[in-house]
Amino acid sequence: MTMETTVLEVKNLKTHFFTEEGIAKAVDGVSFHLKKGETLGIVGESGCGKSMTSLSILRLIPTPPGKIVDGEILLNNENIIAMDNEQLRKVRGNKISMIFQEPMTSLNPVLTVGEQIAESLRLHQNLSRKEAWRKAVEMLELVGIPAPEKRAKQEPFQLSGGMRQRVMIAMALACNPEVLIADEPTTALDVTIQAQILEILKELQQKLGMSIIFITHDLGVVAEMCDKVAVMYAGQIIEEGAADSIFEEPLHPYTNGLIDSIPKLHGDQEDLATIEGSVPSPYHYPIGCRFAERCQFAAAICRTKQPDLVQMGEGRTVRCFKYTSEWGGNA
Amino acid sequence: MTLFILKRLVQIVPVIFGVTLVVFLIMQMVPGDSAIVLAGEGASQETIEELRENLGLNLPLHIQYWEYIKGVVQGDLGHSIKNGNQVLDEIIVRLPITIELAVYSILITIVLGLGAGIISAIRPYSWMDFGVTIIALLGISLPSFFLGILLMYSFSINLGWLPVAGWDSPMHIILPAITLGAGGAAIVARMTRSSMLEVINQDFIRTAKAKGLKGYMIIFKHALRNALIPVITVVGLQFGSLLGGTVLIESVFAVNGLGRMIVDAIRTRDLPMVQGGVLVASMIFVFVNLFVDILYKVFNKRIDLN
Amino acid sequence: MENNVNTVKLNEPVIKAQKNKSRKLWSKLKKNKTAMVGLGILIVYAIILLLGPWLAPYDPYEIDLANKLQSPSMDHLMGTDDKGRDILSRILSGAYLTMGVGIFAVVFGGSVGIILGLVAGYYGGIIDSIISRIIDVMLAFPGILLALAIVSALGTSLINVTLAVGFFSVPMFARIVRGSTMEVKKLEYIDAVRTLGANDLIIIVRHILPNILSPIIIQASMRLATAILSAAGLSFLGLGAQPPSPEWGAMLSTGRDFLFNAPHIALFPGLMISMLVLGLNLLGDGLRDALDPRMKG
Amino acid sequence: STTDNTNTSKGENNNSKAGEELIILRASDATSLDPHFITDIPSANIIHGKVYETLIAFDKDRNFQPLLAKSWEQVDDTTWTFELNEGIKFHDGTDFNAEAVKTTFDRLFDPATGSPQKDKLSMITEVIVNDTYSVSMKLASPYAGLLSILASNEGSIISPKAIAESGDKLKTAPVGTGPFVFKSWTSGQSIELETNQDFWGNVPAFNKLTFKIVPEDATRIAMVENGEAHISDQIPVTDLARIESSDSISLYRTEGLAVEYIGFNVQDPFLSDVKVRQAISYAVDRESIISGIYENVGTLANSAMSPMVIGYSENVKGYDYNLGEAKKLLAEAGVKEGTTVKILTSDRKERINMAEVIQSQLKGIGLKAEIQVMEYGAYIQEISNKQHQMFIGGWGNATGDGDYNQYNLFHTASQGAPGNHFYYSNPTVDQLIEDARAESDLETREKIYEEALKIELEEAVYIPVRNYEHLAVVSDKVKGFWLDASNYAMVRDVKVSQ
Amino acid sequence: MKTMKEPILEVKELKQYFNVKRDKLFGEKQVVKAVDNISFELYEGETLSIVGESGCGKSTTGRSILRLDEPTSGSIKLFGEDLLSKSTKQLNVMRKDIQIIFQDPFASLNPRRTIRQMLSEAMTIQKVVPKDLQEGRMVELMQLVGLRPEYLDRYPHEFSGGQRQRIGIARALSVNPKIIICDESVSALDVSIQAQILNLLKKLQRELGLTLLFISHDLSVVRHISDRVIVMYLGKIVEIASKDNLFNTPKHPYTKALFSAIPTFEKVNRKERILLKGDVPSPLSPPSGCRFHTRCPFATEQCKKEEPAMQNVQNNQEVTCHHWEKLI
Ligand SMILES: Nc1ncnc2c1ncn2[C@@H]1O[C@H](COP(=O)(O)OP(=O)(O)OP(=O)(O)O)[C@@H](O)[C@H]1O
Ligand SMILES: Nc1ncnc2c1ncn2[C@@H]1O[C@H](COP(=O)(O)OP(=O)(O)OP(=O)(O)O)[C@@H](O)[C@H]1O
Ligand SMILES: [Mg+2]
Ligand SMILES: [Mg+2]
Repeated sequence: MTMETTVLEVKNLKTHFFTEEGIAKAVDGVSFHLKKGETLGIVGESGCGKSMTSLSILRLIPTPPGKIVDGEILLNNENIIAMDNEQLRKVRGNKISMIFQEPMTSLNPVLTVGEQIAESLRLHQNLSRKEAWRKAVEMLELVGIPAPEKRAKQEPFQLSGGMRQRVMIAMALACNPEVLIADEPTTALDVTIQAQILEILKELQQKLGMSIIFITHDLGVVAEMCDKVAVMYAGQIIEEGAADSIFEEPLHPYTNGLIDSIPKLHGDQEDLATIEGSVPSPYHYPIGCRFAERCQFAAAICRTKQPDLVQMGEGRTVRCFKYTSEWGGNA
Repeated sequence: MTLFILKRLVQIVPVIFGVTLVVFLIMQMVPGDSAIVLAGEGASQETIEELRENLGLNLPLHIQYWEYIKGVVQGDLGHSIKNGNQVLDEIIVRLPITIELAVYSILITIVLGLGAGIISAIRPYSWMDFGVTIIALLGISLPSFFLGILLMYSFSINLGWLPVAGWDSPMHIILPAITLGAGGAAIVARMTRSSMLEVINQDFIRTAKAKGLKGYMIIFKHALRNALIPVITVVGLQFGSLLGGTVLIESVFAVNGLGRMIVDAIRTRDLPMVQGGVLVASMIFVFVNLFVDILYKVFNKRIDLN
Repeated sequence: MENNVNTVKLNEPVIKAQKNKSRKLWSKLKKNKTAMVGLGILIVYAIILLLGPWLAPYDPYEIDLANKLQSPSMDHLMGTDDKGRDILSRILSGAYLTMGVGIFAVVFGGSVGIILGLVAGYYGGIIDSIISRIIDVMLAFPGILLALAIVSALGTSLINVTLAVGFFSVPMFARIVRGSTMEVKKLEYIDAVRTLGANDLIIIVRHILPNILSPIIIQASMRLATAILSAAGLSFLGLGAQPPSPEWGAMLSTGRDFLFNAPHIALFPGLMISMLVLGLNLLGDGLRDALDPRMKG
Repeated sequence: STTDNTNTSKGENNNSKAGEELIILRASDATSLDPHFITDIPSANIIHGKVYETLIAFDKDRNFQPLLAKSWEQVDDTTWTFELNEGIKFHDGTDFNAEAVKTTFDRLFDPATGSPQKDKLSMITEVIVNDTYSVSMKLASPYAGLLSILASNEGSIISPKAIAESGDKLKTAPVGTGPFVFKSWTSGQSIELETNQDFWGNVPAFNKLTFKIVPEDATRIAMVENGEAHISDQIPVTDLARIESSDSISLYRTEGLAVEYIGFNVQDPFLSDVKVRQAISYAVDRESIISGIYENVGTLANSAMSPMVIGYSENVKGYDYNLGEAKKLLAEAGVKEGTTVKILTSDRKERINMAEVIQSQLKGIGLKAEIQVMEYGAYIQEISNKQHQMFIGGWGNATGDGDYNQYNLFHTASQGAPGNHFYYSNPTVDQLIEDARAESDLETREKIYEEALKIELEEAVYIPVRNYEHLAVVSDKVKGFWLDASNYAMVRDVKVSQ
Repeated sequence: MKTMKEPILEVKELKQYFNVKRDKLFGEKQVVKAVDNISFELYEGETLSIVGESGCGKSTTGRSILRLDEPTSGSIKLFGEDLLSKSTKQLNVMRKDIQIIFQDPFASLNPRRTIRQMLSEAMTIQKVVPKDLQEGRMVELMQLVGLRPEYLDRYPHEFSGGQRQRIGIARALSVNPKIIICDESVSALDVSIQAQILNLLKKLQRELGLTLLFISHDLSVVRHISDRVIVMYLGKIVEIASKDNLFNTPKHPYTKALFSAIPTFEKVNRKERILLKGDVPSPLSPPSGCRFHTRCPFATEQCKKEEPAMQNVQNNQEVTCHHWEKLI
């Protein structure tokens, strides 16, 4: 696998929602980069801004009330934020495609799923109507939908939840994108299908050198799929590093809590471990560390000052005072 | 679907009864007497009575109605009181004219209305939108009569491009079709705009954008299709009412249509003609609305027609 | 460590927000420029409606054949009509009549139509068949015939013309509402309220109706123009405002005989109707946006 | 334009070939083309003098002229004899002769025919064929108006063959002797006649006569102006200025037989007081109605008869506009200020306008007039049911004879639907009308009518307002057109230039 | 199941077929047999999970139980009363006891209603909480599902996917139902919130005897929460067993394949997958005999022809396979 060239680089991305109640800082200074053929997993608390980050990359934030207020998104060194509509259009669905989180509402309710897949093929790959349809059926078959010719002619409401999700996947993969953003692509899939999909993704990655941003809650999937993992919390990345090292040695207290919360397949537990407390509202984050309120290690400084990312060895960063000299300590 | 259509066709029977009965009763209630109108000035009381007798207007009401319905079932809509012609013949003269005019008008309505509505919806609150809105509102509050006369004077009298009125050549269709189409276009435009705005913020439009689709494709294929139900409904209503005839424009452009026929018949209290006319008009609406319902299903499979 | 799971404070906004619902709508509306223009127009109409007769510079009924068909001038800002009456005065005095009939007809026809449409669209089946066929018949029913029937049965009062005009709006609303209801009722969130045990009334009124409001708003505002015009059409049949009532629609149709030598006769009442409908539409657009939670900001 | 009309396509038709076809526009369609069933002028206009001819005819000055009959003679009080022209053929080839005349009238009288027109000729007891070309009519009583009726549409002579074949078909397919042969009738759209090339008189100079139905006033004028038609009658007064300013069309005006009046229901409690009626008569400024509403189309009417009607008298005059007198009479009648009175009118625009003006004039004497507009059918019903107070009416005087006017409007026997919507009943007047009917001396007749008219006016049964004037707009290419007093388009001598 | 009582929900021979468009205008009428003759019982206080391949009819089963789609045939008894014969009105009353959390959270939320409106409506309809106490209850519910109470006045589109899912959960909880059908209800949640919700459900179960019909594909979650598990394949139940029996001694070849595919980050536990071969059959034209035979490594001629009946393996374990005894 060649990993030299950086395909996508996100620098200090800030996406805010301007509403009557104030400004919701859904994404608040996110930076990461993605190399060719690499898979970046994004995990994090629900509502921490994972989806908004990915929507921002394709400039799909609903405006108003949302707006990308700062940052750069470089695709092969071209800033997506500065592109005009025509350039943007050529990126979307072609160079970067996206699997949306909620397949039911993200699919057009009145068009057959086959058509929805075929249309981007016609557009980006200049296929004829017939060829595109054939390819669409092929894609449906690829993602494990039985009787694809028949399913292609159905509307989304006639499909099961998992099938819809696979339709989204097929749609995103149809044009062999350079970058695939997959927002919880397998949440509704049973394990056999999930395994199959992951297999396909890996295969495509190998074959085309596709890079993937993989947003999921399933740490098992992350472990299996991703080279790198970024953990987000309250609009920021709080820990980043190679997948194996993060699971073996989580640094941030939040990451730790996450791993502890997973129900284990073996051995019985009555109650699962949870992280106490709730996520701060994106409308008013605390002044200090955003996790401080729920953190058992929180020190005085954590409540007054924002921690910066700390470099912790090769490709490993964490946003926590624990790893700085400023931390006073606390058991 | 076939079952659905069959069911609908069966429903025509009660519609026929309902429509004829209501018209019949109302015509009895309405003041005015076809015999007096027909006898004209100076006819004596006896003559009027005699006329009434001959027209069968003295029979008890239920018998009159029964006779009529018996005829309808056999495809006989009776004779006009006014000129004695077969009602069916009178309708057959006018129906093709009305249909032709309605079809052209509705085409204009659809093209202008959808076009304007889409322009409005793409950039809501732009100057374009505002312009379209104003024109549409003028279109709706300017009585079609005025528009008709205005067009007639501009294009026929001043420019001499088109004939003033009548129904002899394809050229004659243009002005009345535009006049009739314009009013509908106004409603369609407004309806399209608002429906589109409902749709345009939904997630699947975001998906379409994410696919890199061109703007017009997003609009026409993804947004419009989902916004079409109310639009189809108004187009259907419009089309139905055009087929039922539009008296004013038929008068202005001397189009020999159903609407004028019905109104003339009402004015002369020509019951069989009114019955026949309204009967045909309601059949038209039954069919148009059947078609509209089928279109609902075509554009949104989820809609359940049964 | 503090146990803060169940201690999230009841912040002020939680309580406040609920009471503020209508104020919120207003604050959204306020930001919408066109809606405000629309509202401005409507306020002017409201003033005319309430004070019109007192604002009129002349007696709106005073016939002065010697001064007929005068073009607008300083004496008669909108000119005089075919009987020498001051058009401005007539417009001002006729406002409450015109708008009253129009608005009530739309409200009446709209409510009946919306109810019929909701019921037909929601229940479908035989109920839909019955209602829809009745609507078909209503659509085909000639207006003049109904007008005549009403005159003979109920007399010529203004309420009756409202009824008649309203009657013809019923199918328009009913069909639009029916179509949209059929579409919306299939959505999953309707299933969701059904599982909560919501009865049909709740489902229809709280969940379907708000989601089909925008075609209704459009239809209502457009229908107003038609209602005013058709009310005038019926006055010649003896239903509704009788001459010399300064009803705008009637004035407008008087103008059709003078389109060439005195266009102002038709122009001003026509403009008044157009502007009224414009105001309503602009406000309606704004309202639609304000009611659409996705159009926030 | 092209003269070569061998390959005229449908599209070019609208630049009609002048000289070929004369196109006349009408506001409404005919109801019937059978003279025995026609009760309205618009229908009669299509056939009268065109498809059908009568024994005698009115000329431009409303004098009787021979037509199918070359001469006539009143043999005694109740017998008239007509000598017929020879060599005339009906359009179906049947010969015109005395037998045809008899067959025609017998059909009219036959109760089985059910003609609403038979009342008008009910005084004829028998039609006798003297010989092939001579026919006599026997009357029950002397009847002065006979000739007028015979010269009218009711007197049309129909082909006996057509009568024998099918009575009903005549409603849609008339067969007469006239200069035009019926060709087709598209209901609601047009009626086409072809020139009768074998016409016994002067064959008209064009081949085809088409009546097109164009309901909208403005459109009719526009079509003539644009050359799509040649003549249109039924022109609204509001368009006079426009027509006069146009350089391709002109206006044709002719005095009519009809009179427009404001009627009182004399049996109405309020209006039964003659003083009230007189007061109102004084309060109406008729001149201003004629100039203000009618743009001086028509003249001030002095009585229910127009000057064109046989029996008209110049000596009868209506009430002059006199508010003082009006107020005085009202006071005498004990009418309170602000009493309401209803004015009923049909939905004709001019009449509504008139009602508005009257309303405003009555305000001057403290009466509050309420206007009731009704659609024609309802209006007729209302006045036939005696439910009205004041109403605006008009009387067409179809035959142009005083009897048709006086008997139908004022005779007790005519109360209600036949025409006496005043519900007026005065034995003296009844007697006078009957006397005039029997009087064959014109001067004496006029005297009798004069007396009747005077009484009617004194009793203020109605307020005569306007003598009709018929208008037509005629393309400047058309020469020789005239409208007769009944509003019939007279086209026999028309020439259309290119 | 802990104590074998009368079942509170009894599903018998439930079938749910959908008509779909014909291929050609006069082609054969096509039916999707989404749920084809399944029967099971649900006992008070237990958690019964349904797992199975995507599209096998799990959601449809849930929807049919609530009569959101009218079942084609079968019977559903809630507390011994037949749901299918109830009028809408009676049904509405009974619905208080049985709630569903939908698989697509966003689609199941009315876009024009705030969370507050939704919750208070639910409580008002079923009259579970008087008006004046609703506010408190709503705040409580929000906290229970880990949402900030000030979000009550927001509209669904302002939430993230996981937040919406929790709104669905809160809504279902708001009427204090006895049974909740959870259709993939925690799948979009991050593990910590997921843990919180699962704990909550368990707590409610302990304290109030809540019964759960838990549809999920996440086997670790299923294992954590269930008492019994149903495994479905193409509209049929292939195995139904207590959790322990199922996870320790799966009998049906499909169940075995399913368990082998679970991804995990715990490296130690990663094992060889049984990747199922062959095309996945479509419910539009399900295979004859045993529906799994096309993909079953152990299929025989008998499997192709004969539909296997439900067989009892041991206490609390039943399986529909001809050959379960021969398989290890
Ligand atoms: N239209 C909006 N208006 C206001 N706030 C919004 C809007 N859309 C999203 N947000 C907020 O932005 C934040 C980030 O949302 P996002 O969808 O990115 O979360 P996520 O990380 O994808 O969570 P999940 O895993 O639950 O999908 C959330 O707190 C959400 O409430
Ligand atoms: N309304 C419908 N019309 C036609 N077919 C339908 C309809 N609803 C569901 N189906 C079909 O029924 C089958 C079962 O669907 P269901 O949604 O129950 O699957 P599921 O087990 O929930 O799958 P998933 O795990 O993917 O959500 C699928 O084949 C689906 O296509
Ligand atoms: Mg998300
Ligand atoms: Mg499902």
